[in-house]
Amino acid sequence: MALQPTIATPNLDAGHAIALLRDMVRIRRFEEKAAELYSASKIRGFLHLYIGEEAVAVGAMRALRPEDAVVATYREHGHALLRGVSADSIMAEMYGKQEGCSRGRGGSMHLFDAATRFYGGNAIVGGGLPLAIGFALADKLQHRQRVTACFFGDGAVAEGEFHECMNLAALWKLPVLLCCENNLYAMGTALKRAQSQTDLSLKAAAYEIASWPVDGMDVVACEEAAQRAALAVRSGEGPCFLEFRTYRFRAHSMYDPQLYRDKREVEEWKKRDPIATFQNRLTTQGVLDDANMKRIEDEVASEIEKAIAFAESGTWEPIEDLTRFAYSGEKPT
Amino acid sequence: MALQPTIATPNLDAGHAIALLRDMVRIRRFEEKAAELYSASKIRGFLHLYIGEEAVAVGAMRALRPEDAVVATYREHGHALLRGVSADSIMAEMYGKQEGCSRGRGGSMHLFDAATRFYGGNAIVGGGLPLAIGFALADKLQHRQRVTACFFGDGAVAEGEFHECMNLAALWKLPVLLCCENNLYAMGTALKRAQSQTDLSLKAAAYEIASWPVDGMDVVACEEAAQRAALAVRSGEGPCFLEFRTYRFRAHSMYDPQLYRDKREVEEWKKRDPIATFQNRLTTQGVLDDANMKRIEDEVASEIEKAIAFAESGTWEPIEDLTRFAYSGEKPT
Amino acid sequence: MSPDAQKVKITYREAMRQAIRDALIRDQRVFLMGEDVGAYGGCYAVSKGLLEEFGPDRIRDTPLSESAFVGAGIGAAMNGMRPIVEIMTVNFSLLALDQIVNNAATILHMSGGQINIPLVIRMTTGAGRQLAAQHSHSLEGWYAHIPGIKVLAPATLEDARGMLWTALEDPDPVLIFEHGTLYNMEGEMAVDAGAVEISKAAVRRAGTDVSLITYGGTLGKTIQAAEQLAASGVDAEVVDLRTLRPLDTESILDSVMRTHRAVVIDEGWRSGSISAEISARIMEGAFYELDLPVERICSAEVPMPYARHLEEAALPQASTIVATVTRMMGGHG
Amino acid sequence: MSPDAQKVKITYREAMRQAIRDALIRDQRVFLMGEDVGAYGGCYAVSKGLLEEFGPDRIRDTPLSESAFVGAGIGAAMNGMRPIVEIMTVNFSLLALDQIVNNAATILHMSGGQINIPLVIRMTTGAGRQLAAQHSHSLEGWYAHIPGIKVLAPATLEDARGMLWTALEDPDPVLIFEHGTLYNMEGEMAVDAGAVEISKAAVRRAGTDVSLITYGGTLGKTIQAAEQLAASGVDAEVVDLRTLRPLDTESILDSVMRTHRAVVIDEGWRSGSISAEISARIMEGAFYELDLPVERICSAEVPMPYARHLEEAALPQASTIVATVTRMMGGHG
Ligand SMILES: Cc1ncc(C[n+]2csc(CCOP(=O)(O)OP(=O)(O)O)c2C)c(N)n1
Ligand SMILES: Cc1ncc(C[n+]2csc(CCOP(=O)(O)OP(=O)(O)O)c2C)c(N)n1
Ligand SMILES: [Mg+2]
Ligand SMILES: [Mg+2]
Repeated sequence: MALQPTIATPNLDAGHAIALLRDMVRIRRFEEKAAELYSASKIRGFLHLYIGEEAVAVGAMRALRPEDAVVATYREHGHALLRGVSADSIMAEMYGKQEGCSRGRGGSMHLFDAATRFYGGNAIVGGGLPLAIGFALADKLQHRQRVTACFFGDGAVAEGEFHECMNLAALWKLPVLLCCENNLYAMGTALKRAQSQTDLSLKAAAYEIASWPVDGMDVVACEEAAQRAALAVRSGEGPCFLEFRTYRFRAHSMYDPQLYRDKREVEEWKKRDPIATFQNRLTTQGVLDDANMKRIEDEVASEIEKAIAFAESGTWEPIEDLTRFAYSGEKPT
Repeated sequence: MALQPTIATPNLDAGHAIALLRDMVRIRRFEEKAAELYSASKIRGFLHLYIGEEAVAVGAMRALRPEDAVVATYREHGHALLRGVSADSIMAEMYGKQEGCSRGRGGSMHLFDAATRFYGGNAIVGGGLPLAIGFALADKLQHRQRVTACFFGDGAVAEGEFHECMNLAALWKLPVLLCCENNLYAMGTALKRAQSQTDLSLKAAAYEIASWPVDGMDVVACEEAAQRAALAVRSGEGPCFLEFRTYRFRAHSMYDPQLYRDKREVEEWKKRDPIATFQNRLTTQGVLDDANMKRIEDEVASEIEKAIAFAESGTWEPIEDLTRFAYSGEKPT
Repeated sequence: MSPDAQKVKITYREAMRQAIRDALIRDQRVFLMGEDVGAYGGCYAVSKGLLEEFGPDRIRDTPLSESAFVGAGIGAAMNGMRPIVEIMTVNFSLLALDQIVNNAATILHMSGGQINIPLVIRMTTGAGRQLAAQHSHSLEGWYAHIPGIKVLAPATLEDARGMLWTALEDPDPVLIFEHGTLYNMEGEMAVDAGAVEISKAAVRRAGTDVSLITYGGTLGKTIQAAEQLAASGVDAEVVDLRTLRPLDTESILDSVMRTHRAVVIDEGWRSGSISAEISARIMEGAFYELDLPVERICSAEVPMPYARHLEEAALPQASTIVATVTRMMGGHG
Repeated sequence: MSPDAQKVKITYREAMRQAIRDALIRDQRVFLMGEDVGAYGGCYAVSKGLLEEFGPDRIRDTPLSESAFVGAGIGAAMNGMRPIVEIMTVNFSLLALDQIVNNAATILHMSGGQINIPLVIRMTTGAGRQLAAQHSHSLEGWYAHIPGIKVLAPATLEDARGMLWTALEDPDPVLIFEHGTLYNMEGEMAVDAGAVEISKAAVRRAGTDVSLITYGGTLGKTIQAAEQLAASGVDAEVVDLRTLRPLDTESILDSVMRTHRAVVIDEGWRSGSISAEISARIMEGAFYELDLPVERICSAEVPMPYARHLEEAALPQASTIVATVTRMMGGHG
């Protein structure tokens, strides 16, 4: 696909392609392990897996720079990993250990890491959008050429906050990259049963926001769209809205019997698995061979093993520190 | 103007035209008097005048039947009067007397009258929209051919509730007539400083709601649009959205020094005064003469005088009944 | 319930489900509305199977639009229906608080007693499942501050089964808070269990030495503590408030008059909690009967942490109750 | 303030305006954002003239989108700014409560102490101007239930002038509640009045017979009552809480230890009010020092009525305070 030279495009040479694949595999394996650890009661609370949607985060995060900011949802393990939050500290967080990125106070739904400018982990649907608006407003007021990327689901689009934030972003021409992860369901509610207008990029366009749909099962398409959009946002053109059309292969969370959708629908979408399809493509193109793939899997596996060991050997925060962090002033005992 | 026979159109014979004019005059004079009474401290709290916007309510209310329901804002004297709430009980309400339509508990912003199905008087911007959705949902569930008319300002369009309600109305095909009174300002905030998309009927269209702009200074246009829309809503086609383009001649409320707009802008709009222009038109057409007009003014004046006398002679609710109506169970002492 | 009524083994979840089903059968004006109440079967599986039985009109899935669908419940109630609105958890109810406080709680009063809101809103509350700071708070005591609404906290199978009925017959808005840890609670209930009154607290265990006053999710822990105390010779009375607004002051004072000592156990944060109100009422109504000051056992004043040990430390526990009472009894037992 | 500092005649409104202006000059990270703060001059004229002086970036008018702009304030604070967000009245703040409770109050904790929210939110509160049930409530005591935020209630010119400074230096979110009847209060203030500490209550009138504990809009009435009581020989101490969260328990108890009698005066509804918390804390900390039970004088538990006589009856009044204290003193004086 020919790309304009002014755009920092995905360089689809072998190295880059394999890096994209590797990123997706990393998220997939990390979450598969998390699911196991959930069954083993090592991880508790709500656990929302991103399996099936990896291409979106992998593509989108490539467009961001270290000085940018990220606001995500409760389905954010992948985003955190790719942003540079270590697997160790994410795993430890899910174990509830004080070595976790949120000191065990947040759990799976509330990963935070100031060092990589990863600002949650927000579990109120739509609740991250106003924060992202504020981040972008601050950058604009300070004349910083930064992008704030905000991830949210198709479900969030029904919330009033979505509308208020689209309007503010457009009205104030804020440097915010709005990444809608449309996986067609909000828990058990299919998009068509939740929205009178199911074309979500049209919805954003009604706010005079540049917006377009993206094949969220194709990591290259995701990266390309994100790069273009981030470039526009960074250069001061105001917000961009990307509707990533994707699908969640697993249950909404670990408690969901999935009564609301047909197994065949899931199987159809699995044929478009972003990892398997991209892996095939690269294999066909001769860019990837079994040895490469094995190395990726091995590296990823050992990163995850290490993360588990780290989490296992982590420590519990002293109970005396319980009320610490309700306020800044409350110092540990 | 040729109108399709299937539509219950404004019958622009002399009688009908004069009735429309009379309705507008009634609101205008009532509110002029209310403003005086405010200055005389007979009326207190917030008082929001509709002066300049009368054509909207007059046109819209004509499309409603007794079994329909109305939900309005704090700028609702006109709507209440036309709906059939007596001038007496509205005036008494603004005096805070127990003979008021809300027993003096609501004041200008909270006129209620169950008998005429007038359900407020809502002073939270946008706060009436969800109620109207609920009214329409109830009618739909009960298979009643009723319309719920909801009035709200351009300011309400920025609120999240607006978006949530547009979506619900369209998704569930609810029999609700959405009447946006776009007077170009929300207090001191001009529409163009509040909305990235200032064409509000386009905004509604993005929810797949039938919507169109209406000249809110022309009472005939207002009635015609409302009749068409109400017919569609009543016949089960789902919601309609009317953007009445109008202008408020007076301050937002009695406290507003109007620093935010140019006096010349107000003067320009006053040239389109819905009463003066319609009156001229009817005079030119030979439908109205001075005697007619005087009779209207006299009748209206005596209705208002009577209302004031009623309010003046009204009584104060006993203080012992203060907590009455917090709950239904609390009986008067 | 007659003492020899036939009993059946049942969970709290199932008792609640039966209550809803029963209401739907009994009264055609009743419908259930909320996120994922239908196709998903209810986020806590309370409404499983009801969509199949009653269809999508009466088991109405909503988009993620808390403010709009709660407001729609209010409007539908004003227009003749008896809606049961479900909000997934109390945390999300904050998005609908404007509708609850500014409309549901005020309209009867603002309309001078004309317009009732016979609405029931159900929601899950409370911690104990490691869901962290956006899914775990106990705000039912906070809601109890608002005049115009009633607040119920069913803590037993009978109340889960019976409160909804009475709430639906109430002409005013009633909020029902279901503690998330109770759904799996199993026990015996009379097969013919039906409506229960909702204006009285209940003594769940009679005792003479100290009054343990509690409700909802902490009733079980309190009874457990009372049993432990009994083993060491302290005879504690356990009062289940059942209704947090209006509070049954008489029953509270009756108990304290007999025991002369009181501890309030409440999962809300301590400052400004319902337990403060109870302490204040005992101060006002039984000061001279007190052998020593009323104590409170509440949640630590911190957003709920994810890690299990911290969450446990943050919550009232049976051991804390035992220790507190033991100290109050002067080491007795 | 040194005793011989030069004084100037000033209103509360102007003191607040100076405080904001001062903050804008002192710190480039500060900006003011809210509905009609700019072109309109502030709905209570607090920010009049500031738009002209500081421009629209720093005096930022927002659309009617409480949730989004409060959330944007949170995000901007997380991203290096020191926003002052104005909400017109506490009643409308309910639309933003999700952002305040689920984000502003939790993020420091959920992130394990990494991310501060140095945000100030100002809003008008209280009744007394016949604005009825959607514009008159006093919810500051209710807000004081939430850990993670601080709650201030400036009742004097010095506090209006000085609290904002200290609040802006606080690393955590601070809510400032300005009682609507105070804006026109006029008095003398030191010309060099500046920052004041915000962690201590203040004794506004020393006395020995009874502690009258209050804050905000009822301070004036309480001082008035104390003066009337003095005339009849009762020497009342008036404690101004100033900060409702965290409460300065020590100062409260100190006063009660000296007077052995206490009355809390609070414009909030009685049940679940901050006055209940104060009563409970006195119970817990000074039970054996009390000569008789603590009493509370609060607003009647009813949505605020419009009619003046009913509104007056609903609110705490100096006469009620005098009568209560006189009764408590056993008819003394
Ligand atoms: C305000 C709010 N309402 C309800 C919930 C419960 N809930 C959690 S996730 C979810 C579905 C969200 O769907 P979507 O935005 O599409 O994101 P996805 O889970 O599909 O990634 C719901 C209803 C919540 N967390 N917040
Ligand atoms: C939720 C809410 N925010 C703010 C206000 C204060 N306020 C009252 S009227 C108004 C302007 C509303 O403008 P619009 O909707 O255009 O109606 P108009 O007054 O022009 O008829 C504002 C900001 C309010 N009442 N409710
Ligand atoms: Mg989704
Ligand atoms: Mg307007």
